[in-house]
Amino acid sequence: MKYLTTIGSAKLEFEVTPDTKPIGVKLLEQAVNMDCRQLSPNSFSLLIDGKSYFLTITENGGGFAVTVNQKTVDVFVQDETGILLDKFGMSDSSSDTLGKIIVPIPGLIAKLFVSPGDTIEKDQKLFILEAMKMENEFTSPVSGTLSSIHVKKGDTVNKGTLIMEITI
Amino acid sequence: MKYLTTIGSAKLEFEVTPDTKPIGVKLLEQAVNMDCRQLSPNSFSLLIDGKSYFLTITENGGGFAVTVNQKTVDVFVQDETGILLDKFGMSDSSSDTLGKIIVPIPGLIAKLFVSPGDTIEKDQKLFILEAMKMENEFTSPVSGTLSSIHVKKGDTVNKGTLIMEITI
Amino acid sequence: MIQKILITNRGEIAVRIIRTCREQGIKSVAVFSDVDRTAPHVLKADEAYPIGPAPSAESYLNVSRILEVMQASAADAVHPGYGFLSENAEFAETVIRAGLKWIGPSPDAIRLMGDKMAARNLAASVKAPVVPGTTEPISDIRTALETADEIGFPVLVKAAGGGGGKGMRIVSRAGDLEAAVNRARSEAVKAFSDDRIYIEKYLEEPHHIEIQVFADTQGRVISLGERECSIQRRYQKIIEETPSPFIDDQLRRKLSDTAVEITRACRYTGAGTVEFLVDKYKNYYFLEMNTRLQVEHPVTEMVIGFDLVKEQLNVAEGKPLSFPDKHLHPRGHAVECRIYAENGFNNFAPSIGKILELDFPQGPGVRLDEGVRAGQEITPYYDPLLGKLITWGQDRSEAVERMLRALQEFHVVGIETSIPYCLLIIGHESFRSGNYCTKTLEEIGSTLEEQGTSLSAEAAIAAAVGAIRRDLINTPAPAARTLERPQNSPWSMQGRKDGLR
Amino acid sequence: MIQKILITNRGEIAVRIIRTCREQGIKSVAVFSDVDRTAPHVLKADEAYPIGPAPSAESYLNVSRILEVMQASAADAVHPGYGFLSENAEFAETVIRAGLKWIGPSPDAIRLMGDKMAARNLAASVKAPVVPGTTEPISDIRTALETADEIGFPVLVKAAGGGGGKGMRIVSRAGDLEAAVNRARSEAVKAFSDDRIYIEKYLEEPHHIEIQVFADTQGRVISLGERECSIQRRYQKIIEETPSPFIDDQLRRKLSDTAVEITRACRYTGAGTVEFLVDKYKNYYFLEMNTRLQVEHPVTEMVIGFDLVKEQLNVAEGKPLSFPDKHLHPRGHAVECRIYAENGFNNFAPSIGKILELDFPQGPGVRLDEGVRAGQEITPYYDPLLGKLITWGQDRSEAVERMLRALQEFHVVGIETSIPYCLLIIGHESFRSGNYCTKTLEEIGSTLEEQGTSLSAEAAIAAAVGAIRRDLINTPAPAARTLERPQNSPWSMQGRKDGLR
Repeated sequence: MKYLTTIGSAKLEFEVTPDTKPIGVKLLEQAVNMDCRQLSPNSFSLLIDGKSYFLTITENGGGFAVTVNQKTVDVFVQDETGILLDKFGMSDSSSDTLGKIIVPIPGLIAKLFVSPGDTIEKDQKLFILEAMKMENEFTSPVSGTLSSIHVKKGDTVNKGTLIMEITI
Repeated sequence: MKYLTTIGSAKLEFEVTPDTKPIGVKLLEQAVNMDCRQLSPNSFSLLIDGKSYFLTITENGGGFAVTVNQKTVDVFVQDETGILLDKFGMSDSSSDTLGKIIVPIPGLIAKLFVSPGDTIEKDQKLFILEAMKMENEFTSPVSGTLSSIHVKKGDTVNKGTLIMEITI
Repeated sequence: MIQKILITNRGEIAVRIIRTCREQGIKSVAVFSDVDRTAPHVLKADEAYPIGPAPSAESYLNVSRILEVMQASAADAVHPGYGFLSENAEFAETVIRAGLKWIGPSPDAIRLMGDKMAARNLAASVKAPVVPGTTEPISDIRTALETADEIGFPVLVKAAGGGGGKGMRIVSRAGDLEAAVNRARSEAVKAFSDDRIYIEKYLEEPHHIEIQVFADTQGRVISLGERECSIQRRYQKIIEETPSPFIDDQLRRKLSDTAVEITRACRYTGAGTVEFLVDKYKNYYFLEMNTRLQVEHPVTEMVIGFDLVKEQLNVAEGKPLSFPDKHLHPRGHAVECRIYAENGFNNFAPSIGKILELDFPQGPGVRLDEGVRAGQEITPYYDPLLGKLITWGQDRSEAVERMLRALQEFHVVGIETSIPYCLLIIGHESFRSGNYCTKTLEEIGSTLEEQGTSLSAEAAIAAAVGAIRRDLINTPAPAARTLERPQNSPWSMQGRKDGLR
Repeated sequence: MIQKILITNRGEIAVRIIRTCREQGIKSVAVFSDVDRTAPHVLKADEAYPIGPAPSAESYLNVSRILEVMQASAADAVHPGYGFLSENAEFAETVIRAGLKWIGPSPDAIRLMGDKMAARNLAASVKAPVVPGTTEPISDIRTALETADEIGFPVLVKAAGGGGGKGMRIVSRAGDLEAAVNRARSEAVKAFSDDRIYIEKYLEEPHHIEIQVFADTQGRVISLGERECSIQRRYQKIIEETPSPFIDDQLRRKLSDTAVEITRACRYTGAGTVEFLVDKYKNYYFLEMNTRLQVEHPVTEMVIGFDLVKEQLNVAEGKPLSFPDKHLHPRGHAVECRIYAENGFNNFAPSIGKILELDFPQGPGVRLDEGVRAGQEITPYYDPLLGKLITWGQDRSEAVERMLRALQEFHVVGIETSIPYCLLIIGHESFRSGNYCTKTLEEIGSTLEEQGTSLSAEAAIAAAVGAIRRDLINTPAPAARTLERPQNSPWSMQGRKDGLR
C-alpha cells in the first residue's frame, strides 16, 4: 500500500507492506530496512538501516506530532484511498477552521487590539491573555476580516474558548 | 464497614466509611484523618493526620504486597463478611498449596537434594536452580513428607514450573 | 537544633529543601493547595497539610492558614524558598514572633533591600557604582522626561518592588516614555501593590552577573563567586553558568568585594545574591540584592561543592558557616538550564496539561532538581518552572557538551517545554563561544525559531516512517480508515499551524 | 581521531560509554541480542545492530557476528566495557587486525594479567607482596593438602581464570579440601573453560581495596587513588567507596606505588585496576589486576572530577592523559550502591519480570548510571545489574546520608531490587562508622534480614490503610467481594510466604 507523508512543504511517498515483520518500507523504489517498536503509548524506537531513532508520536488533529532529536514536526499521513480522494477534490477543506482563534490555556482577556469588521494581517496582534502571571500576546495565524469577537476585556476564559473568528 | 488487616502476626481492625471523601477510617475507636490518592496503577499517596506516605501496592495472591519506606510487607484484608466466614470456619484453606514448590524464575535444575518419600523439615535444602549464572538454593517453606518430584537433574524449567510437592 | 522545617513553597525548590532536610535528619513539612495534593513536594515531605484553593493568594500566600499549619505540625523553623513569601518582611516577623526560626535574613534586611531605592542608596553609601538614573520614584512625567534626557535614551523604566521583568520597559524615544511609565505602573500595582516607578540608564551589551554571598551570625561575610545570567527571555533567566566566560579575575574580585561590602552594610545574615549589570567596557553597576536563595544557586554548589541549603540551616541555628577559612577552590564549570512548561518558538506561551510520560537525563556530571512527576497535571496557577538541569564539567567545554547530551536525554510527553529551545541556545555559536550578553537571545531568536522545526532528511524520513507506523496502529484495516477519519477540530488545527511555521 | 565506536556490551556500561561518546562528538554503535531490542543502550546509541539470540554465547560473545557489525557500521574503534569480551585477548587481537582501535590495554597485557599465576609472578618480580599460597596450579590433592598445612587453615581455593566469586571456596578443615577443590574446578570449567586451581592463605578481617591506575602511550603511569570494595555478597561487590575509611595516607601511598609498578612492569596502557587484600594489621597483598574499566569506576570519577572513559579514548588515540602533572586533588567522598535485580533477603535470588513503574533519585550530589527503563523486561540471561547509584559529599558523612536519601527516592515496581538491602547496609552501624571488612556482610546478614520486613507501628497502619483502599478499588461493592475472591494460586502463596518471614 502506498503512503504519502507531508512534513511542512516536504512530501515523501512510501510503499509499505504492513503484514510483514518488520514492516517492509520502500522509499523512491529503495527498500528501507526498518524495525519499529512501540515502547509506551507515545514512544517508539525505530531502526532504519542501523540508525537508531527515539520517536515521540502523539495524535494531532488530522496528523501526528512527531518528536525526533527533541524537534517536533507535524506529519500528515495519507494512504492510497486518501491520495485518491484528494485527487478528486473530495478531502475535507480545513480553511474555515484556520480563522477560528481559540485559547490553548485558561486566563484573563487583558486587552483586545481589534474590533469586528477590521481587516487583519497575518501575525497581527489580536489580544493579550494573562495567564501564569504573564501577559501572552496572541497574533493572527491568517489574513482576512474579523467577523466576530465572542469575549470582552476582563473576561476569564477557559482553555479551548473561541475568542474570535476571522474570515479568510 | 469493619476491616481486619493482617501483617505478619499483627492484626489491625479498622472501621471504614468508604462512601465519604476522604474515606473515613477509625482505628481503636479513634478517627484517623486519612486522605489516600492513587498516583499510578501501583502507587498511592497517603496522608494520615498530616504524615505523608508513598505506598506501592501490588496484588499478591489473596492479599497485597505493600511497600512503604522501601520495606515490603504482605497485607491481608478481610471485610466484615470475610471476618464472619472465618469465624464459621468457612474460609478456604490454603495449606494444600503451601507444599507445592514452584520456581519463580526459569533456570536449570543443577542438583536435587531430596527424593520422594523423604521427611522434609522446614528450611531444609531441596534443590539448586542455576539461573543468571548463579546457583540458587531452594529450601522448604513447610515441614512434611515429599510426595512427588516432577523434574530431574539437568532439566531446564520455566518460571512457574511445579518442581515438587510436600504433604504437610 | 532545628528538628522540623515547614517549607512554605512548592515545586522544585520545595523538593530541593526537603532533600537537604532528609540528609540532615530534619523532618520536613510541606503545604499544598488543592491542585497540588499529589505534587512531588507533598509526596516527598514527611508531613503535608492543605492550605487552600489553587490561586496562590488563597494558598501559598495565605499567611493565616500557614500559621495554623505551623502550630499543627509543631515545626520549629520555616524555609520560604524563593518567590511567594520569601521576601515578605512581615511574614518573617510573624514567624519569628511565633517563636520559630526564620531561615533567611532578618526582616529589617529584607525590607531594606526589597526597596529598590533604599538598596540603591545603601549601595551608594559603600561607594558601589549604580546605574545612572532617578534615586526617587517618578512623581510626574515632566521630571521623568528631564531625567531621561539627562542620562540619555534608551532608558529603562522599572518598578520599585519589581523583579523578573515584571513592571519593566525599555524606552528609546521621549515620545514613548509616558505610555511606558503608565503601563509599568499598572503592572506593578497588580503584581506587588506598589506603584513606585523609577528610570535608569540602559547599558550597551549588558551582562547580568550576580555574586552569591553568605553571612553568618558570627559576622563572617563571604563571596562564593559569580553566576553569569545574561541568557534571558522576557527578562527572565533561562540559562545560567559559573564561572562567567565574560569576566576576568580582576573584575571578579571587584564584584565580590563590592557584594561583600553591601552585604555587610545591610547587616545581612544567610544566603543572598547581589546582582550587577556589567557593560561591554566591563563597567559594573549594582542592580539589586535578592534576600533569599536564588533559583540558580545549584551552579555555585556544583563548583564549590557545598550544599547552600545546609549552610542556610547552619546560619539559622547560629552556627558558623562551614566554608574553609581561606580560599574556596571552586572546581570546574557548571551550566544550568531552566526547564519551563512553555513553547520557546511561540512567544514562550505557557503550556499546561497532564504529563503523560517523563524520563529524566542521568549519568556523569548531571544534576536534576525537579518539581514534577509523570502523571502530574501542570496548571496555569503557578510559575511554569518544572525543574532545573545542571551539568558540571572539568572545563566550560565539557559542561556545555554534557548539557547538550543531557538535554537530548529528556523525554516529556503531554506538555511543551523549554528543552528544545535550550538545546538550540546552548548549541548556538554565541553561547558556545561564551560571547553573549542580555540582548543575545533577542538577536538570535529568529535563527533559533527556524532551526526549531528544521529536520535533517534522515530524521524527516524517520518521522514519516514513525507516523505511518502509528497510523497503522490506529487503523489495522487501512481501507476503512479514510472514511472514519475525524473532522479536524479547530484547536488541533491551531496546534498544527504552530508546528508547521 | 576516533569517529565512531562500536560498543560490544549492554546495560549500564554501554549507556555509560554512549554518554561520553555523545559528549565527545563521536558516533556510538550498539549491538543487541533478540531480547534487548528495546533496551536503553539500543535506544540511546546512534546506531544499533542485532547480533543473535538471547544467550550471551550466541550474541554478546558471538565474535563473528560482531565482526560483521564492525564492517557494516564502519566503526573505527571498539569499546568492550567490562565482562563479555573485555578481557579476551584474542578478541582484542582480532579488532586490531581488522584495523580498528581497541579501547583497552594491549592483548599481551590482557593475556598476562588475565592469568592469575603469571600476574602473581609479575607482582613478585617487582617485590609486591602476594598472599602466601601455591604459585603453580594444584596437580593432585596431596600437594594441595601439604600446601594448605604449610600456610595454615583456613585457606582459599581459587580458580586461575576466575573472578567475582566464581570458582572460589573457603576451606577451614583439611577434610573439606578435596570436595572444595573438585567443586571449584567444575565451576571454573563451566564458567571460563580453565580448570587450573590454586590455594592461598585466608586473611583476618580482610579488606578488598583496589587502586585505579591509568597509563598512556607516552609512558606515563598514574594512580588515581583507591576504592574500598569490602562490602560483598556472594563474593561480589555491592557497595564501594572512596577514599577508604580504613586506610591511612602511608598505606595509600604504598598501595598506589605498588600498583603503578605492577602496571609499568606489564607495559600496560589505558585504564586498569590493581586489587589488593589488606588484613586487619594493614598488611597488604596483591590479588589481581583487572585489565578493563571497572564497574565501580564512577566513585573515582566523582572525587577526581575526570571522565575516565574520555581518558580511555585519549589513550586509544595515542594522546597523553589529561590529568594534571603533579597532584590530583581529589575532593570529598563518594559512595556507590549497585542496584541489582535480586532479593537481598532471600539469598540474593535473582528477580526477573517487567519493570512496570520506575522513578530514579535526583537532586544534589546524586549520579545514576542506569541500564534499564520503565517497561523493560528483565530476563534471566545476563548479569542482574540494573544500574549504579553514586552519591558524592563534602565528607564521608554527607555522602553516606545522601546515599540513604537517594536510595529512599527510588521507585521500582515489577521486580525486586537490592535497594532495600543496600539501605539497611548503609544505615547499619558497621558501615556508618566505616568499620567493616569483607566478612561484615555475612556477620550482620541476619540482623539486616530481620530489619528488612519490620515496620514501625505508624508505617504498618499506613500499609494497612493503603491495602484497604486498594481493596476498595478491586471491589467497589464490598459485599460481593468475599464470594468472588479468587483461589490462592500456589505461586502467589510462595510470594506470600517469602514476604512474611
